[in-house]
Amino acid sequence: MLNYTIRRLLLLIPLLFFISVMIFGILKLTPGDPAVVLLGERATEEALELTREKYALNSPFYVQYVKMMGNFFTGELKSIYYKENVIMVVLKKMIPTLELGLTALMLAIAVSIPAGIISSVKRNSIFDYTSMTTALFGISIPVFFTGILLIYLFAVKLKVLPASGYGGSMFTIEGLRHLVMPAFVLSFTMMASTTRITRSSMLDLLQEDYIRTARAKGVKENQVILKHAFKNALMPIATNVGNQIARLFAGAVLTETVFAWPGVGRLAVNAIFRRDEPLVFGCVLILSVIYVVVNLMVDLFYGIINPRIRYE
Amino acid sequence: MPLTVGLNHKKITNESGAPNNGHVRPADTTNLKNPLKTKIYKDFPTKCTDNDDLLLQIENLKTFFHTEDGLIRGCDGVSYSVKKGQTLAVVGESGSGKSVTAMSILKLIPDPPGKIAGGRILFKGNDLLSFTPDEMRKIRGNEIAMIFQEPMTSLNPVMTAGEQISESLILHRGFNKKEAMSNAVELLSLVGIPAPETRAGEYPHQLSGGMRQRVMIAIALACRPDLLIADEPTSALDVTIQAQILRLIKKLQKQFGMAVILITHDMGVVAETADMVAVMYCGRIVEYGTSHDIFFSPRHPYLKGLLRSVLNIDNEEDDLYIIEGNIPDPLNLPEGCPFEPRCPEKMDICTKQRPEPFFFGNVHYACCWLHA
Amino acid sequence: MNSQNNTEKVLSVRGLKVYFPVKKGIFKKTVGHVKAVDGVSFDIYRGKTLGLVGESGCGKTTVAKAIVKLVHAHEGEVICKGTDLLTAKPSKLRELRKHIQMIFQDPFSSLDPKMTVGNIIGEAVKFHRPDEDTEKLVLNYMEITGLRGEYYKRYPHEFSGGQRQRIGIARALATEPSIVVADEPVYALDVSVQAKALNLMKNLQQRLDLSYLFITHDLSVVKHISHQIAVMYLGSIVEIFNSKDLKNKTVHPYTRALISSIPSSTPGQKREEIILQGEIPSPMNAPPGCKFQTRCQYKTSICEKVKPELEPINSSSISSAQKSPLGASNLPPVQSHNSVSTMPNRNKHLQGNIPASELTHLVACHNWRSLPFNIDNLHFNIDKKAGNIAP
Amino acid sequence: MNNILKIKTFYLFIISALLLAVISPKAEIDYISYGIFALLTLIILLISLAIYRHKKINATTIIKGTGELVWRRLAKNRTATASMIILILLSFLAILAPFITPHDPLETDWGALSQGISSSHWLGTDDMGRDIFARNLFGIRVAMGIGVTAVVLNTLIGTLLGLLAGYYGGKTDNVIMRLLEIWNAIPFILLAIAVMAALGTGIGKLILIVSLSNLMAFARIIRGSVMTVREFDYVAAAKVIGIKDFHIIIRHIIPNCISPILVLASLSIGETILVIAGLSFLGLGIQPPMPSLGGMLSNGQQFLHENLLMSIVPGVTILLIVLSFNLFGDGVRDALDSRLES
Amino acid sequence: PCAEAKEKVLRIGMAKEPAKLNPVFIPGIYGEAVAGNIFDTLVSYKENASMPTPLLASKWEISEDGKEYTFHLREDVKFHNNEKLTAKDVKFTLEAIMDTANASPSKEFFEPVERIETDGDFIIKLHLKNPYAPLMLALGSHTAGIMPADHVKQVGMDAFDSHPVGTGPFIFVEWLPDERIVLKKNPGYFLAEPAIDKVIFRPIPKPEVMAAEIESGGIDIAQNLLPQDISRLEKEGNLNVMTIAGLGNSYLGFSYKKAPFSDPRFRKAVYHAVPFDAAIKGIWKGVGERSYSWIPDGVFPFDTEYMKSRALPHDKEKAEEYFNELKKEGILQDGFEFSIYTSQNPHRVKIATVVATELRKYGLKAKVESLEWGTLFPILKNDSGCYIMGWGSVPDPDRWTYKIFHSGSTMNFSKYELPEIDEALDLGRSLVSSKQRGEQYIKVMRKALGEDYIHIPLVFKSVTVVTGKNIEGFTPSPQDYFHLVTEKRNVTVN
Ligand SMILES: Nc1ncnc2c1ncn2[C@@H]1O[C@H](COP(=O)(O)OP(=O)(O)OP(=O)(O)O)[C@@H](O)[C@H]1O
Ligand SMILES: Nc1ncnc2c1ncn2[C@@H]1O[C@H](COP(=O)(O)OP(=O)(O)OP(=O)(O)O)[C@@H](O)[C@H]1O
Ligand SMILES: [Mg+2]
Ligand SMILES: [Mg+2]
Repeated sequence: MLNYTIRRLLLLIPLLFFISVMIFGILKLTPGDPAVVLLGERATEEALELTREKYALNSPFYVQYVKMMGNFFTGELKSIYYKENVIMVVLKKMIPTLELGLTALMLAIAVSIPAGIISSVKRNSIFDYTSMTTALFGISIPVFFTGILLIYLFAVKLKVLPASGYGGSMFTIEGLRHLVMPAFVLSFTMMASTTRITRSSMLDLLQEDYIRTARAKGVKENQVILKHAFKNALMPIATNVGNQIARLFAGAVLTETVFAWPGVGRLAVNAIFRRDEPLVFGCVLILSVIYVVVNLMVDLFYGIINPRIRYE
Repeated sequence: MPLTVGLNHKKITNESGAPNNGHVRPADTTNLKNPLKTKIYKDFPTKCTDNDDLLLQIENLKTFFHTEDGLIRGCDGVSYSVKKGQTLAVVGESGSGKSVTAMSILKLIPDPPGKIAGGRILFKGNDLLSFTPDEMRKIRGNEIAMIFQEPMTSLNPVMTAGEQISESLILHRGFNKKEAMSNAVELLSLVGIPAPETRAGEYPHQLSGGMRQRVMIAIALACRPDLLIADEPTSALDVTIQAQILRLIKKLQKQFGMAVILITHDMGVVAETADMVAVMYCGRIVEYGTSHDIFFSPRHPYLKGLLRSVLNIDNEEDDLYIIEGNIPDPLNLPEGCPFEPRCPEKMDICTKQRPEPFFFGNVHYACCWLHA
Repeated sequence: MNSQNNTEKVLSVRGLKVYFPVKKGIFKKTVGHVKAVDGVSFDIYRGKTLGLVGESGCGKTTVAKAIVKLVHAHEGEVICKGTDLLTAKPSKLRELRKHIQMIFQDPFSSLDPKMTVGNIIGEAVKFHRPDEDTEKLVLNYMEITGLRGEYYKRYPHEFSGGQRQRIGIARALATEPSIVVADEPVYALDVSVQAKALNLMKNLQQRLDLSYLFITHDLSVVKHISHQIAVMYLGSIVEIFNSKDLKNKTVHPYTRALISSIPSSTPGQKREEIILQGEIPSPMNAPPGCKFQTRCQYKTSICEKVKPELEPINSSSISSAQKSPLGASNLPPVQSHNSVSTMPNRNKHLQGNIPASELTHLVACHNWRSLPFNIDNLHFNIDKKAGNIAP
Repeated sequence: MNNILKIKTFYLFIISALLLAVISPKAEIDYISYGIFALLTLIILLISLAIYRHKKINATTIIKGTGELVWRRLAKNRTATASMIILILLSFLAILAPFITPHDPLETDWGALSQGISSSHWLGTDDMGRDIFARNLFGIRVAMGIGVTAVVLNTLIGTLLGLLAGYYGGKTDNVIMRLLEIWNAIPFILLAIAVMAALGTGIGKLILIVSLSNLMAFARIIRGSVMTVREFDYVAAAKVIGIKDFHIIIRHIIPNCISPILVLASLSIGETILVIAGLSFLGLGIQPPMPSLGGMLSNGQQFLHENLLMSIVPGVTILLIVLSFNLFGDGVRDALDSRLES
Repeated sequence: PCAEAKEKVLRIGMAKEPAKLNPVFIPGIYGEAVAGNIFDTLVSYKENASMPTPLLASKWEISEDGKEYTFHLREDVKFHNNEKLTAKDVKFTLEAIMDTANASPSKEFFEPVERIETDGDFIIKLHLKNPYAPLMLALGSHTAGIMPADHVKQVGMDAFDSHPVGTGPFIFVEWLPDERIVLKKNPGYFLAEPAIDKVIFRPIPKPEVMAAEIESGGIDIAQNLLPQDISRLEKEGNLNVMTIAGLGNSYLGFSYKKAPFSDPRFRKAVYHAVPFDAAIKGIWKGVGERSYSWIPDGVFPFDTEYMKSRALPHDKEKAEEYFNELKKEGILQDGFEFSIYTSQNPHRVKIATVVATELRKYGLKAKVESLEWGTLFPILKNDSGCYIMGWGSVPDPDRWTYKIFHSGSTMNFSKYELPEIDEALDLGRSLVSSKQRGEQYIKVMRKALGEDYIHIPLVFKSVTVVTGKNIEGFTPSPQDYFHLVTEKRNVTVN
């Protein structure tokens, strides 16, 4: 397990190198001039040239890359737009993103795993049909459509919730009020896929021979399900949830757009549109690193629940 | 030394009427003067069984599977009985319903598609089919235990061997975790696993096939059941390991006085271990008798063929005997005798009517019109 | 039918070694090898069957796979038609492939479920005999293996295990091989179906003059089909003997234990019981010296140090063996008479000078002479006729 | 009866071919109609094949190919059948759009802005006086066309990578999977935006980027099943016969990995359509004046008060398409489920 | 909490987040709108968009030749950091704008300034190279907000951008990008103590979301709303809806150099082909006025009538005729494919869509590419052929025309190049008399739009602001600014 962990960690280094090269490559392929964006519509050619000089936009690509990487690691890579250290910019935006994402995730897990388990146990019952239909809708309905409908209903018609925006920390009333709709919309999709995964893996596992063994031992039915089957089902569920967590850091661009939520997703999108090259680079790199690291953690978590890996 | 564990259990449950874990055995409350019993004996084939020794009696058991393609009669009117401490071997080709019958006893048939469609399973005189799930649960692993065919997949991969053994002890004996675990270790050494303390902490994938099967046996024996159902416990194992496991079961059976239902398709194993033998074909018992009857005076053409086609090292024949044809499709069984299409001695009646048991002596019977 | 006295070797295996690297650690370095096959030598004669028995994991399948080049052999030679398969050029190899075919253990996974029976059998025909009428040939092979012609367009899942195994056999035969390697072909079958398959294989052997390498762990099966039996333990052959000698004349303690563990066929029959304790050790860290020592009740100090080599058991060898008990060369060199060219002797222990006719019974055990059960079994009057056939 | 069915499907086939010939010059985006047409034809062919097979089975009852088995299961699954019918219907609606509605989806009518349901505009008009129903039909055409094309591409690329990685293993496997991991690590939406920003918008680019989105999932699953299939004895048997790797892959590996590929492909069509709609919603997908459901929805969001139809119609349509594809995918999965096989 | 409850907070929704708050760097109106409340300028156009009124400068003199401006500063003004405002701050600020190193977007407005000198602490003199009429406008725009010289030198220009310090009615508190900018009141403001305690600017890019926010009370002032939302809010009557004429023009531009756009017949054909009147009415609804010239009605020179007469009516036959002619001459191919480039402004995308749709009827395959500014700008600069853009904010004709039509300007996306036009534009800048200047602009407009049809002017968007009923004293500004405290008003929240 230790070896495994170390090996995976070592593998991160080349992985990150290639990721950074790729991001940089895409960045440089992108037409558009950061200087123009920076200076706006009234900028003179002279001023543009100066700005390009200032941000080294005219030097050869590899020089730019090395410089960018160097700056990134020394914490000197500054966003053109925010004029602040890229890492700090991203971290600040991470707070609303995490508030939204984690709330949604908690909600999703709290609902979907029990629902999935019950559906699998009470297969073909009313409950099963209802939850599976809901889940099917969950994966089929575009988040922006749900978002629009909710805004229409709760903000426009009923006027009980704010239409959009970030209301401050989620531990304040206002913050919470702002969080409700986007968190629900986001969690709906997560819920749907987790419920489906839970149900299908539980259904698979309930067919296993060792479940029959447990029953033959006289283990109580709920113990059979929770202790014997669910413990094994944790692995596919962990993959699914892990993937969602990893994606969650990248923000839910669509949800954030619909609800004007100031998260990492919109930060990255705006950075791309604004041609804020350092920020795009730093932001995407950080997000990719987080993605890779979270995936690694999921794999390690696998190791904890799956003795086969633990004792490798 | 390890034996004391098992013996203690027996004492707790059998002698002090109300066991300390508070659960009352159905057998204790309902005695053998069950009104149903006389009726059973009337048409049950094993006419002259000594009643008091009777542990399990299956009568006309029917288990059907309602599949997409149609109805499969997994076991179709099976009757047999097991006496205390006896070994009943159930033999037959693959798909003949051996496992289905065994699983029906514990009511472990997957539903859907399976359903027990009729018959009676009397265990110590009580019909298991009338038991509630909760009552059934108390029987399972406690009074009737089962060992499954596949040692590779029958153990939970995320629980240690020790945990899996101690689970039933905690359930049925009310042990706490520590007691259960130390008992589990003793059970492991009882089934002949070296270094049981370390093995108890290991996960199934760390154990070899033989060891897993031993762990399965340990699980089954944990509560010292009265009846052990072993469903092809050795067919996935090597010859040498096979012999070890069979010997172990025999040894433990003697020690604990268990009855064993041994399901197998290996006539050699039957010859070595069985007191009684039931030969199944297409969900039915075609011949039933003592081991001696079966081997030395087989009556049913299927059994005769089977015995002739068995390979063994004493057999010097060049060409092996072959039962022609294949087993029929379980979806559309022939109307009459299911063996009729392959039978070398078939008669007109065989196609039309299902044969009834014909007795040769007290217990030995065969379902074949030849002996009508 | 060929003559009874045919001693033509169709396949010679010499010093075959297959090691699988074991990788561990952060950089997945090779820390050791699973010595799945560790120096195996035998011959297969035309029209005869060599049975290979042994416990699970002893390397039987690996031997088979190495012979047909499904796994890479570390060392050794596999000579067929005068060419070493292991070093043959790809073009030559393709030519040779049709002489050695394989039948697999699992009748369910060995047939492509997406292909019809006709295609499965026809694939080989098309590949090796592209000019001939595929359908006709396929139907011919189906008939030989007892499959009805109307099965031609059916899919494997419509068949029972026994029928599937016939399809597998038909496929193997379709290249007109001289050697068929059968890896536990009847393992997954029911008793009565097993008998059918075995009869079929025997029948085919006689009709087509095939040679089999028949792998199994069931001694009663192997006894029935083989002319000669090789017992394998942990990657090495511990004993090779004539199948008629199985019951009474085997010498190695492991062979004896295997035989005694077979359940008797009738109730109440007493049999000698030598139940082996423990399980086969991992091939990764097999003990030095005799590999069987961990389970052998007759172990002596020499067993821990020196690896026993196969040595013949017969009157002539007894005397020579007594003179120089160990290290004697055991297997004869490959004869050059049947188009097998003399090959470079890469492995020392392969050198030797025992004529083929004397090859009857070989054992790899230091103490076989002193084992208790050998006292009455050891009759050195080898049946000349059988000895000549070499099974 | 069977004869009639057979003839019917045959004519259905001919008619749709004719229809295509008639429509294609009219259709603005030819390859989309071709894409849809291909899909439709494929479905119809499948149906006719199934009927044909079914007929044969009725005759002999024994011959059962796996394909037929799957089809039978699929046909038995009522929700899957319903979704299939809906999809076929939608495809027909999309293909026949110019005949179904007299309105040009692009035609603006400044005299009839943002109207409700009426006899001339079945679902009303949008803020520029364009007929919502017509736009919706053309939107379906675009969504399904692009979705299916992208998934087909995605499947092809993913399958190829997965095949190579799974069959050859070792270094090949390592390189491919590492590269995919890198590709996968970059959040897709950002990647899409960056690439679209880099290459400009357009249907071709949209298809390209979307078809590269799900590579990891495909490659991983296919690699897994190839690795399983690779170990089966029938592959060994083919090797023993001497058949070359390429032919083994073509003849044995691919046909036996087709189920997970099909399942994944049919399940990911819905997802892909959602992604495309999402990109259009962000203004990055299909460019106006070409109607797109995501774009309509994003536009409709501005008119929630005035004309709810403008968001409800495209929203519900997306939902319907994706839902049908998902149901169909579920059906395919159940039908191909190996646990139920044989 | 009790004190907080009484705190008067004004929440303003902005369509876009300001890019910069350092006046020297501010590139557009959103920055100006916020900076206008933090900084003060020498003169003010806050209340009267065409005439400067005193602000930091209590009075000023302009020399006869129009080359020397003298400003007398108020002496009671303090920066938010308690430094006193002096002439050196003004000098520093203006020089910072003119410094090439700062690359200020407003630099060109100060191009004619030769040097700046201080005369004591409170007098500042600007010397020009040549007379330059729009100078007062340049000084009055928020990009010329006066910064504290010492402070800026200390923290640096860039850091000042994220923590601006000015003299204005509100003190900068915090800026959470994409979330909000918070200002608190400057109790010692020299005009009056602001009636509001706190101002929060929230960027809300989606207009429909903005409408929902103002409706649900999430913000107090909303701008840039969609026409349909405006009319609805107006109808519902819970909010104040205020509309004034705006100064921003949208136009459809063609390339002067690239065929077929360079052919006047093509441009005329497009003019005839598209029903601009109906479409503009349908798209902008109430919030815009059809434009015929670049110079709006309220700004001199007043030539709308003539320009209107030169507009071409929707006439399919004429369009057909022109297109056929072009096709015959081989200038235009049937099925010619091209893109109409435009920004992501929803109105512009729609009108572009209409143009594309209509042109399809004549066998031209036009598609709309709406791009982000960063991508769009390089394309437009490279002569895109056909585009829809907009421009303008300050009420002086020079602002619209010079950048758009002068051959040396980067914003001349049409690559329009005529010596007479360049000459007239240069003249228009340096003349002092409005009448004389006006003549030059009339000339330019008539030639470029009335004869060459190099652009088709589309619409002057009006400015509509919706406020809560509890907001008192607020009126919209034509430039979309938020003027909260001036000598005439002090916006408050009840
Ligand atoms: N879950 C199930 N669904 C449908 N049919 C079933 C199911 N389980 C068993 N059957 C059918 O019941 C019949 C008897 O099966 P059973 O498993 O008892 O055979 P068996 O004698 O134990 O064979 P084996 O030697 O292969 O274990 C078979 O025809 C089988 O197809
Ligand atoms: N590809 C491989 N990589 C590593 N080890 C292997 C591989 N194939 C086989 N082995 C090891 O080689 C040894 C011999 O395996 P092999 O399959 O030849 O045994 P076998 O005698 O055929 O056993 P069985 O009776 O179970 O089929 C085993 O210990 C196995 O674990
Ligand atoms: Mg069974
Ligand atoms: Mg093997």
